[in-house]
Amino acid sequence: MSSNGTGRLDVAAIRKDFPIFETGIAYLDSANTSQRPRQVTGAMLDYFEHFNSNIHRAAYHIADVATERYEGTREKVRALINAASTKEIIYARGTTEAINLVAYSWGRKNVKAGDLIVLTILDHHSNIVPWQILAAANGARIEYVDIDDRGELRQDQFRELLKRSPKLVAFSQVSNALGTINPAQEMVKAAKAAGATVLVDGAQGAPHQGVDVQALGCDFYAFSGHKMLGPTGAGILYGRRELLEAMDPFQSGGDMIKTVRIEGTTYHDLPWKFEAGTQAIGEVIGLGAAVDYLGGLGMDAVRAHERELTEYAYEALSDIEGLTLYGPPPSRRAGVISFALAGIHPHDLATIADRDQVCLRAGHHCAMPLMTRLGVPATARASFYVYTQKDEVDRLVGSIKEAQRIFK
Amino acid sequence: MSSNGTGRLDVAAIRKDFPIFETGIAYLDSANTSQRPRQVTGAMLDYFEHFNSNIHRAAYHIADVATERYEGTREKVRALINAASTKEIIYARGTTEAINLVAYSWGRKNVKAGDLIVLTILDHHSNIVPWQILAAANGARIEYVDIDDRGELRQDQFRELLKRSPKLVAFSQVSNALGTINPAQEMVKAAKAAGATVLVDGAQGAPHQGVDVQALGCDFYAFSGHKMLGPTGAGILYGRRELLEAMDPFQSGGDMIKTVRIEGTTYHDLPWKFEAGTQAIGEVIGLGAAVDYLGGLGMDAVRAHERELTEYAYEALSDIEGLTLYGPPPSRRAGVISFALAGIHPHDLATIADRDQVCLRAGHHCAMPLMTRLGVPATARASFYVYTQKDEVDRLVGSIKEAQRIFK
Amino acid sequence: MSTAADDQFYREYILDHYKNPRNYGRLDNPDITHEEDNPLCGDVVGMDFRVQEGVIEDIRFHGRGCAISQASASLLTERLKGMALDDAKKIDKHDVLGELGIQISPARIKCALLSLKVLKVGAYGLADDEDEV
Amino acid sequence: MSTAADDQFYREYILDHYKNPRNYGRLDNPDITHEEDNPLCGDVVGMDFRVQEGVIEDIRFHGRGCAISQASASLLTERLKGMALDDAKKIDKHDVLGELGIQISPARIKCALLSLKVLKVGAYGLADDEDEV
Ligand SMILES: Cc1ncc(COP(=O)(O)O)c(C=O)c1O
Ligand SMILES: Cc1ncc(COP(=O)(O)O)c(C=O)c1O
Repeated sequence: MSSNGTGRLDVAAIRKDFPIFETGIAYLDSANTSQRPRQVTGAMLDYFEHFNSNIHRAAYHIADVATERYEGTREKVRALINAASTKEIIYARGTTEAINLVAYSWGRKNVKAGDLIVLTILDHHSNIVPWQILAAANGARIEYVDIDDRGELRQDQFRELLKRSPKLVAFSQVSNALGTINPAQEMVKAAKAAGATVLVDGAQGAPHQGVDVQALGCDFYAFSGHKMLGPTGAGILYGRRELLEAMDPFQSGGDMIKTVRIEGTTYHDLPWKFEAGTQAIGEVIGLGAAVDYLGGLGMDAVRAHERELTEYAYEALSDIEGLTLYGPPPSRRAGVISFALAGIHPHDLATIADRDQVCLRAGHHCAMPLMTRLGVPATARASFYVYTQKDEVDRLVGSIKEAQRIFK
Repeated sequence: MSSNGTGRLDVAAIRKDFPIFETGIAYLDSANTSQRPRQVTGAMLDYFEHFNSNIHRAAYHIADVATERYEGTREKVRALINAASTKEIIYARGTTEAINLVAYSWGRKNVKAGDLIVLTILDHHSNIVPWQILAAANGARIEYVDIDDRGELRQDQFRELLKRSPKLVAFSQVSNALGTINPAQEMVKAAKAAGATVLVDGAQGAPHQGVDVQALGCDFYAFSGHKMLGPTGAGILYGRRELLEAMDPFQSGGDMIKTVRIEGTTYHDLPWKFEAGTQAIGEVIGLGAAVDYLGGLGMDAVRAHERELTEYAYEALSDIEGLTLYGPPPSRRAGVISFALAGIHPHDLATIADRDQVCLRAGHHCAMPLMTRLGVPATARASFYVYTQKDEVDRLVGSIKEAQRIFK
Repeated sequence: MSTAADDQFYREYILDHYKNPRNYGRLDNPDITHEEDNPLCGDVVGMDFRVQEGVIEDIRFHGRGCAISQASASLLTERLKGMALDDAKKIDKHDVLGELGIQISPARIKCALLSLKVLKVGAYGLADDEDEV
Repeated sequence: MSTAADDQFYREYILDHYKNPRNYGRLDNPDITHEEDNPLCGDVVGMDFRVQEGVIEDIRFHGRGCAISQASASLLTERLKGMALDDAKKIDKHDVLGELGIQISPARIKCALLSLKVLKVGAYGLADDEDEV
């Protein structure tokens, strides 16, 4: 793992940590899920082969080690996003479970009939459907902030909606479908000033840029380990302690209790109150290794690398005739490029790219309301991460041209 | 992996598949979590290193492979427990999440004020607390079936409770604290005849004996992959299709929808309706390898091996002065032995055993109501699995004698 | 590593059916009309049938989506035109995939079979169950 | 692999304090009385204090649990007896663990510190917060 001292990533060195690249693929689907370096799978294997055991209820040495590593990830994550305390770091399967936890534990209790929930048309289904279900259950209403022609949220409309004193404002820091980087800090500030509780979906934020939840000022922040070099099965909900303390548990069972009696039960302290049953121990340990890996690179270098690549790709794609790019200019977007080709369906393009081992996403990107808004059933999407190199973008361009030749 | 043709496990050969035994530990805590063989971690590594990608939304080859392997586990699990269809096999983090899913999705809708829920004093917290929370939310009552002096459920009392037409009956197939094997099939039959919906907590069942959910006749059956040689992070809820179809989703977000619109959302078909967001893909693939491994051994051979070991251990421990055994005779229990030593707290015993690298559990085993019933704060517990050998039981006996020498 | 798609994936005649769909459009007063979509990828196929004495006298399809879904629909209408409904009922997924004549990756199977689903559900009222197609 | 516990884990004097606890029992009309439990392992420790002019004149503890929790309580009462409350407030976890003189594995730390928690929460009303002990 390395950035070479100049604050630039040494991508060639990085790629050596990812055995999957030996297969020859050009992987351009990191916004979907990232690849994992040997350091991450190694940390998991270390657990499975040397101290595999359940945590917390430890009565022997290897369980102490497992507990230490498992809890150690919490401090690493706390430091990564600058939370005030590890009590505010809750493990979840991913962003989706983290948001569902809030929708159930905070939402069911606090959102009342007639309350307003403000979402955005850019949001991922995981940050829409839980609120739709909550709104239907509790009789709340939802309004969606629209985008302008560049795929950026209409801040004027957002401010208007805030005047109606929403109970909850939830939005993604970065759009997974268009790459739009929302002005999260300003939006949180305005929403807090309007009295709202604010959840930021950081699934496409935390993996790609430095995050400081205290500076951001949000109440909840959710993200997925599998999008940031970690294994599947482990993600994070950050919540402000005050709110978490006041919330009821979400799932219940082993390990999240203090005492269980026939007459009733008392719950464990934070953060464990929200972690019922045997957790994804190996996966949380793997996530810790992923955070270390990113820390070794430096989040600023990560962001700079993606920005450079995005500019490169944006320019290369702009040159292609019949290709429409969606979303803002490269300076205002993360490492995600969505596009369409005249006369060629995204699925057909993806299939043709697949013949060249170019892994491209085609579909609605779990953002159907956005697709409806854009008036397209689907787009093709290329997305980048720390291991992506220009050569892979070139291969994409080659596949696009091949598709145009076939469909000419 | 092997049983040697005579239907007996070849434990020496099996142990070679588990790198952790090279550390020299005697692992007697498999009821807590099992060890994982190379075949399981290998299947996960294969995913991470060769076809690491997200599933279902595949537009390229490696994602097809990941999807195939991920969905392939569903068929393996279906066959393992003889479910009628893979639509009835829902992935969850483990038993706890599986039970919570039922408590939320089935329970919130179907359990009404005044309804009776029947549990047992043998149950694990994960099969108690979700129902306590549901009962409190919906105004239902809970009754607990007591045990007799041998730690077996009082069937007379159970039958009496059934006369009161419970809405739900939930109990563990095998007690994790005492090893008691409940007469699950008869109990389900009686409960169904009384009109109840029946959930069987199979966390200590499925890993240790053949299970046929259709013969069992229950509505829901929950178990954890990490207790059956699989990785952490993946478990199973089986549900009868009819009930699952009628249930609302539990968590919501990406992948569990058909269409999402501002005006409302339609949900995906079974089983995906209950699988929101990026799943624990690598872990589910690992679970598939674990099911294959157990299949290679044969569940009858697994059960026979554990029974033999349990008899051996029961006898060895019975010979120790000042040692109290809890629970039924070995013929009626799974590979779990709970006990206490006069004058020596279970934690002190476990700490002394740990000096000999003997991994022993001490505590309430997430069964506080049972501990209260037995009148003890905690017990020591040894539990066995396919890789456990008599030598490890002998080492336990040695540690017990050492503790008695120290505390004499 | 082998790739999912055969080199012949986008054969000339599939592209031809995609660019020049046969029997494309609508019928006035069809005896049967049915539309299905594949919400996950946005493909849509609808068919109108004119049936006389148990025979499909005329047929039109409409829709939008990828080359596979649209070419598959075009090919299917060619086959169905003039066919007895009873024979149409015997068409199964192997026939449809065979006619496409290319190797379809699992993720694209639904595209290829969407038109068959329209036939099955629309023309002879099978339950809309994934298992059945 | 090293084991968590030092070979001297169950030193003679810890076993002695466990089997022959000092200051065990209750006080009549104590000035302060407080009990804490460690629900996860079932250990219980309670203490009664008689305080005069800021000095702990007498002290008794009661409880049940493992050797570590009970010996630690017994040792702490020996230390507290006759001590000014102000000095007692300065006792921290390093003192308590030092007095035990053995290496305590993370899982057993709570057992070792339960009596300190009784002192802190009971005798000078600290919030019952894990962070504080
Ligand atoms: C913006 C955004 N939110 C939420 C999610 C859901 O994350 P997960 O599937 O890991 O739960 C994703 C990723 O799919 C995403 O990109
Ligand atoms: C009987 C029983 N039920 C439920 C559970 C909870 O399983 P998990 O922690 O994997 O969710 C366990 C294991 O701890 C158990 O033994």
